[in-house]
Amino acid sequence: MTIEPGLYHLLFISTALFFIGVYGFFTRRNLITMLMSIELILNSVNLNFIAFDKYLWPGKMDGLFFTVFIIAIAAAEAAVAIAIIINLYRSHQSIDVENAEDLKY
Amino acid sequence: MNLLLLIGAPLLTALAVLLSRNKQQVKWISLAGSAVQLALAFALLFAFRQERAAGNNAQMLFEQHYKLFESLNINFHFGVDGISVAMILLTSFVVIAGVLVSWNVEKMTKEFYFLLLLLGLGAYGFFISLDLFILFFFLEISVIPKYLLIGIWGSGKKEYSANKLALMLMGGSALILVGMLGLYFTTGYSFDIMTLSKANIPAATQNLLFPLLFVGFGVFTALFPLHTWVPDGHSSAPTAGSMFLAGISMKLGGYGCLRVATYLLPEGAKEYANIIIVLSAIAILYGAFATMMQKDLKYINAYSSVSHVGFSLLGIGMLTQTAITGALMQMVSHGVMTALFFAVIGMVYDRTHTRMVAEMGGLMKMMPFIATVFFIVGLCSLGLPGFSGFVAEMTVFMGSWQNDDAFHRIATIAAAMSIVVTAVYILRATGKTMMGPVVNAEHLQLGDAKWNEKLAAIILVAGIVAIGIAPGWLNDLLKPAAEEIMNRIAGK
Amino acid sequence: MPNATIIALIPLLPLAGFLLLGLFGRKYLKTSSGIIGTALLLTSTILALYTAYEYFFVYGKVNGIYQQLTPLKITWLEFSKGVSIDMGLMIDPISVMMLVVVTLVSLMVHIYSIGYMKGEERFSTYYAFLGLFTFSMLGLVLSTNIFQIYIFWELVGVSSFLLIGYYYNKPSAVAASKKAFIVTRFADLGFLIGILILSYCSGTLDFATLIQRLTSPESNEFKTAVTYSFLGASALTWGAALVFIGGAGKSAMFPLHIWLPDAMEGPTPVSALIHAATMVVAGVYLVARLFPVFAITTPAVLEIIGWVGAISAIIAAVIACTQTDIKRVLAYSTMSQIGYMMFALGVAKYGAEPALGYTASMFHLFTHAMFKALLFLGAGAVIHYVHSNEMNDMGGLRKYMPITHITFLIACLAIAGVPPFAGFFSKEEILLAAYQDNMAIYWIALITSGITAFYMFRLYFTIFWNKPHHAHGEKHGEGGFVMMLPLVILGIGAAAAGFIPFGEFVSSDGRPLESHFHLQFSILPVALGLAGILLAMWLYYKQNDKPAKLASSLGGLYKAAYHKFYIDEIYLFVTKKILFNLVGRPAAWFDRNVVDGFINLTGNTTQAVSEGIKKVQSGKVQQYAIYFLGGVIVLAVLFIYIWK
Amino acid sequence: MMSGSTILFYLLAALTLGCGILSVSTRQIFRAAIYLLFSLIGIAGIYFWLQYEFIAAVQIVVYAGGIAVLIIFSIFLTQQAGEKLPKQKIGRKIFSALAVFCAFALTMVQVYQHEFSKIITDAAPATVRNIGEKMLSTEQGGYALPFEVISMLLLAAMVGCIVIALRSKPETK
Amino acid sequence: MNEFLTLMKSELVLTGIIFLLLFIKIGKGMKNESLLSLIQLLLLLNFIFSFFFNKEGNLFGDMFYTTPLIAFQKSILNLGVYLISLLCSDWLKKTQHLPEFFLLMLSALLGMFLMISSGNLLIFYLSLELATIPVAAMANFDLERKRSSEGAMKMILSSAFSSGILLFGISLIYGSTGSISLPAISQLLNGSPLQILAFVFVFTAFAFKLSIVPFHLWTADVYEGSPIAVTSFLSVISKGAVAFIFITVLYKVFTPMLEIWYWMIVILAIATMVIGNLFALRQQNIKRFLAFSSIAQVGFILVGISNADYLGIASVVYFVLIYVFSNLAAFGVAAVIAEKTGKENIDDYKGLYKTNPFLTWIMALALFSLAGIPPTAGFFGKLFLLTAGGARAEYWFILVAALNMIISLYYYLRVVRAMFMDKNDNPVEPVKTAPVVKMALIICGGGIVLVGLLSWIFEYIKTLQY
Repeated sequence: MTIEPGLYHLLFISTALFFIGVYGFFTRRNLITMLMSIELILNSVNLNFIAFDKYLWPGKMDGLFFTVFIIAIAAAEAAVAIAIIINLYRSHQSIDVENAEDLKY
Repeated sequence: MNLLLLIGAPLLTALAVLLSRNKQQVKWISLAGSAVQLALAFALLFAFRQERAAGNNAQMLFEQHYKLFESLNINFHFGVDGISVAMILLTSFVVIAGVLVSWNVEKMTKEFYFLLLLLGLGAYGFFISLDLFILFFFLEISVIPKYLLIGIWGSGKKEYSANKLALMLMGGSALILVGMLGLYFTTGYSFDIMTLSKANIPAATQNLLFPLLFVGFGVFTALFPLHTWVPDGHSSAPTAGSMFLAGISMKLGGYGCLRVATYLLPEGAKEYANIIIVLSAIAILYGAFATMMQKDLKYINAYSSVSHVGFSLLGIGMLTQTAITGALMQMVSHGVMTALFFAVIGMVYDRTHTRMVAEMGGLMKMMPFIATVFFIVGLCSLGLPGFSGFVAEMTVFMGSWQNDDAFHRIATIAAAMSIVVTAVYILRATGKTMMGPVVNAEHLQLGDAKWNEKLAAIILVAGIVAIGIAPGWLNDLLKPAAEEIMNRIAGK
Repeated sequence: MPNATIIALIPLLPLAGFLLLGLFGRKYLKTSSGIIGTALLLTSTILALYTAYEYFFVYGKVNGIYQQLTPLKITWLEFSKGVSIDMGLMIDPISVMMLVVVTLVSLMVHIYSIGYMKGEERFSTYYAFLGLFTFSMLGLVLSTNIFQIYIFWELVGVSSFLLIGYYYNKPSAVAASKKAFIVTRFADLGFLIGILILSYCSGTLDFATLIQRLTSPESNEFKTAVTYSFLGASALTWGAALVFIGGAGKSAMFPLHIWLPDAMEGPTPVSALIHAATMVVAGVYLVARLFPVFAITTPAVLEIIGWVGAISAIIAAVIACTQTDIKRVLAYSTMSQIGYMMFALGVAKYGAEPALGYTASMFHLFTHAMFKALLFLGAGAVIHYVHSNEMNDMGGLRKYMPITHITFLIACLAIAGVPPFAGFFSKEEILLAAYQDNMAIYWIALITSGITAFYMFRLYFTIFWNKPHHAHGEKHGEGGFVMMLPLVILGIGAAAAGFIPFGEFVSSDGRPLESHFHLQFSILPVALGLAGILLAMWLYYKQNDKPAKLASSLGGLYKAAYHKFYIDEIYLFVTKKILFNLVGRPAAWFDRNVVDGFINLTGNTTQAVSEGIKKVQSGKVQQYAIYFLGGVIVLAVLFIYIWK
Repeated sequence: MMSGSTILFYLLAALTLGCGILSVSTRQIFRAAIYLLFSLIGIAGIYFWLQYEFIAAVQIVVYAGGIAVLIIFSIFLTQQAGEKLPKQKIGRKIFSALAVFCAFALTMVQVYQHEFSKIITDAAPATVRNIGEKMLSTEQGGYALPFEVISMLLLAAMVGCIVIALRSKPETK
Repeated sequence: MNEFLTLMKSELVLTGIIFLLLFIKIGKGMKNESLLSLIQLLLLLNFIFSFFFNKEGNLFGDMFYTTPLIAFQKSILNLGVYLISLLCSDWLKKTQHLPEFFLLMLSALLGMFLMISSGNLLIFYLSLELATIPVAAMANFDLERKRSSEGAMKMILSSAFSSGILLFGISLIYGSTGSISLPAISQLLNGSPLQILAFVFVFTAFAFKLSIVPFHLWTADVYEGSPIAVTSFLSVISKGAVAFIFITVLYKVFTPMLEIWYWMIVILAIATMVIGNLFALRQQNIKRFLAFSSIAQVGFILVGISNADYLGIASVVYFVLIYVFSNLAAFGVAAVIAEKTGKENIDDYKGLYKTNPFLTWIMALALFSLAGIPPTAGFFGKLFLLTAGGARAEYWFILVAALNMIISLYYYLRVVRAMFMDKNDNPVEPVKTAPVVKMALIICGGGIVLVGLLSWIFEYIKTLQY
């Protein structure tokens, strides 16, 4: 590993960010913070794509486009998720994920 | 003769039953349909004998091929040899008798008869199929009707029994299925019994697949220790249900054990023959002893079925031509006999509303006809000459004795010992119920069999006697087929 | 040449009677059943006599030897090449003799029953069963094939079962019928296995071939057969012994005799027919049928047969002395006499003079059929009159039933071996045969003959003398003509049958056998017999307390004999305690709780597992995600590091 | 020696990861949102650093301007801005951390062990013009179809959101 | 242009319908009943139309491709959607947002079509999201019910998480192969550990969508919470679509990793069957029950998929076709009863035969078909799956599958028993079934009986070009 930042540095950042997001998803009890963790996950993937696009396959632009679309999807997903969460909040008066467990076994 | 008629007749009958308007129509259509089936079975018998007499020595007669799933090489391949003819005849006897004894089923009559006929359809189809897939199809077809018949029209712990039966039989099918697929893949994608019988299957594969197939079919035919659905299932089922179960369904298993497992996998059969013999000898004796302690007539017959069916498995395990012929005879014989037994028990139950031996006595006084039939079937069960049971059991013994080592001999003697135990329980049951003083004063008002019951009983008694008095015709049917099987086992 | 149709008709006519009366008798032929049955049997009897005449005097003898002829043989069931059950007719001296005996006694019983069974509700059924029995018995004696004999053997057994249980609502009759069937069935198991062994050794089921192969040491079958052995005995020995067990069961030999006394629950004519004259001698007949095999190939078994016969004879005789039910006395007497026949065979050798026992046995069979049937029918008449089986209820009947009295006396004399009655001749021959072969058996036989005379006359005196005349109210007590006619005919037989030169006709090898009478030899047995009669007279001629005193002085022996040496109890112990409680009950329990329990256990386990893992589905989405990641990690590790 | 750009890179990386960690660990929900915003900005910075200006711009516009605002609004809507978040069970935390760490280690090991086919340090930046052309091209390598798909998706998502949000006045029809 | 019209005709027609609905919604012009009839008619036409003009070809470079088999798969999905629109018409008539509902459902269907046809990981991912996000919104359509929201929440969060993992996998694949085009990837894969890891990531996303154990946990909760129309859409249509693309991806793209994914599938198939069955044993709610049963069914589908041969594809497509009929029949009956009486528990079905013989027979047929009992088509379907799975002569695997059929039979029979045998003092009152619903049920019943017996259907599937 060179000191000059390169692909592996970026991959490290993205992977770390990914698992930070996963950790957040596992441990945050608030639905909105879980959603935030999802955003972290998606961003880490974006970073991955850009990194690969930059360092490995610069001419193709596939990674770049992937990132663009992921950002769009993230927005759509977040919108629907928030709508659902708010709806849940209305009937539940809570957005604690531990309370949303009527459906089980 | 077109074998499709054998499937077509019950199918059309079943559909007609579905479309009929009232109970009377249902009953008469069923009766007519089953009479047609009986006629067809006889027609088949005569046609078959005629062909054979004319010198047609093909292994299977009246073969028919229709493509079904062509790309998987699954075909409607039908054909009959002597074994199938005998089994079809048996089925038609039991079906018509079953229809007759169910005459006073009032609860959901239409559904009852529909399921009954469906069960018969499955059996016919099974016996004429020469393609494993189709065979399996027909085998499976009869599982659900059995379940429903027991569960809806049964008595006692019917749901439990129905579940147990369905699940255990399904377990058997699961094993069969795997064995069948194994055959399919090792022989280059064929389900055709005739093709498979010529295939050269490595011994290792045979040893792997044989237990699957044999045990799978064995579950259907109450192979010890997988017989426990028999007592519960039989005793909970309605009369016709028990008749079909014991008379036909258990024979499907025996037929499969022979035609599929033993015939197609001779090396496997040799490998496991001793285990089969031990298990069936245990079943024979143990079943007999267990029967001795039963207090319920249906349990008596159910356990005795375990014992009797053991003879057919024993015969198969002995791997001699005579023993196999005997095994087949035992299947036919036991089929008719046990159907009759259940029919009679049903008749008694309909009148006394009890099946407990201790609660009956001296019924001969009130119902001489039923009592006589009870006697006859009892005597058949204990292997009295003149009835079918004797012929079959003796053939099995003779065939078993042809193996001249101590192991086979001891197994044979052990099996033969059951004839004494059988006598004990049969005589106990008859002595207690039919003979002796009348136990329950209310029973003095009871009447004898009605026309339908008489007819059913007479038909089945005729079957028993026809085999018992003149076993030659059955022997002629079964022996060449058994020889064919033996040839494959002997590697000729 | 024999006419197959005529011979076949002999058994088939009773069968026709069975079918006719069995199917339609109840409804349509209720009253005429007796006549129909009797008429059919009369025809059979005539045909049998005709056949006997033809055989013995017209065509049977070729070159001085009575031939074994098979006018008819149909393959009934072919097992494999050469091994098949055939249905056929075999004509040889003993089968013809048996034809005569069976038809004659059966005819007598048929006639007698018209009177005896009059008014019974199931009159036609009774005749149907009689027809079935006669058919089966005739089929048995005519068998050409060891399996054929087994088939009829079983049929005879079931007829016996049906007739013993004729009074089906009497629990004791039901129990007796079951006992008879099961005990003989047990013996038949031995017979069956014996058949299997013999047929395997000989490669055939046909009597003639089987005997020929198993008695000629040069045949291949014989050579291979002797090489098999099991527990120190050759296969052939085992086979023969097992076949004999079958015979012993049906002939009520010790220790398989327990069913016979109980079988007296049946109607008395039935006892006369089946349990005295015909069926019970089937065992003797079977041994006689296979005699060459026993005598030549397995002499050891023959010796066993001799001993079994002798022991049965004496035990039964002793028990008979203590019984008070007249039919039971007769039953034990039957057993004792069959013991005679059995050991007579046991002491015989094959061929010529040493085979005297064979002829004697058959002779005794013949004469015994006459006088024992007579005794039973006479007893039946008595019972019919007194309405009781107990000796104590009888006495002084000679005035009321003179014909019965006379014929009964003849029979008693015959069985006691008093010359010139039939029993004397046959018994002398048996004793002579025993004397020549086995002294121990001879002495047993001799003592038995004395006891026989004693208990028979005990019976006679108790019934007909003993009490004063006026004990019974009614003047004339004998049944009508139909009941007396058979008594008279059989009485003549019992008196005169001994003069038939039996050795001329029946011998082990078909060659005539000279009958010798050794006067000096006969003295001892006759004297013993007379002593027995006198003792009985002394004790029972008048009502007194001497028998009771004697009984108490004999103490334990008397008690043991009275209780039939506790053999029934032993059997009861074995069946109830061991078979039912130690085998049957555990088997049933095992099935419900272990085998079935296992099946249920699999179901319950599945349910339990299902219940146990439900917590996984916790309803918490984060946990789901953790499982998700866990799955990813496991799969990744598995396939990156482990799987390769 | 570290150049300026290297230092910048590490700073951005630290910002991204640090804010990311804080975002998933702070118990103040509002702060969590702010940390998330900073983390996302850090990523945008990395994009800039990589000379992907277009993506960086999109990142800032969509995330900072869109999603973060959306999240903050929803926090307000659920009236929890000031509250502390409920505590997670410590067992769950440890277990999650362990699982996550394992997965992270596993992934990193695979990544480092992998020989990527070629590593080019400087690449020609994708110009907005290139991107625009490709975006609407239907030829090989064109992205017209995804563009249409995403438009359908956005339409559907919008409709879905509206329906769910419409609940407050159920008697409209 | 002409090529564009024919190759993408399914998608175009769907888009057309979606926009029509949008306009109707905006115009506020129609009553629910008539609108529903219109939609049903359109869907029927769409279904019929999907059999015509089927050609093979690529569009947008290699982003979109279609073959006759893919067209047939789309027809199956069309049929399923049409049947759902019929079966759930009682519920649909009452819903406030009928056009939106169909707009979302058809968008999801469009997503599935694109997914099946996708030749590129990007388009695959986008269409996967298109097939998911609207469904999550639909799951929340019982707006007043808390459970509905809870289900929707679980679905959207879990699927977001799983798509995160999927994307990470895709990014690694992209990194290691340099391509996102499926045909190209299959050339470039070399089976290095990183690629295996990436594959596992991608695989789990499929597993999540197909509800393969242990990625299935969301399924039951979402199914139970959602309206029955959505549940049936989820369990039939979306399962089917994912199964189709799953096969394509495994067979066509990850061919170099055949050994790995074969064993992965074997392991997961067993786990899925066992766990699905064990959970289904205990369920009381019919929707939850069917959810676990469908998990178990997926296990069987995996058995077929493991074949990696044309037989595997044909048997899976065939099974999905049968599954459409069987499962929809079961859901249809459940929907009718739930809508009319509000009863959703198996115990409520006790004595159903006395009051509603028609519904009971259909339900029984459906359950028998799911259990694989002849003569229903399910028998053939399952048998062909097992046949396909047995081709590698791993008989123990088939044995495990076959033994699982016993457990599944047990719980299917539980329902049958409740309907036919158990006594109930308070059974479901006789339900009047609307003619449309009845027709749909009969179609399903007919399908269950005939698809198996008419062997040419299977033969037809086998002849279709892949």
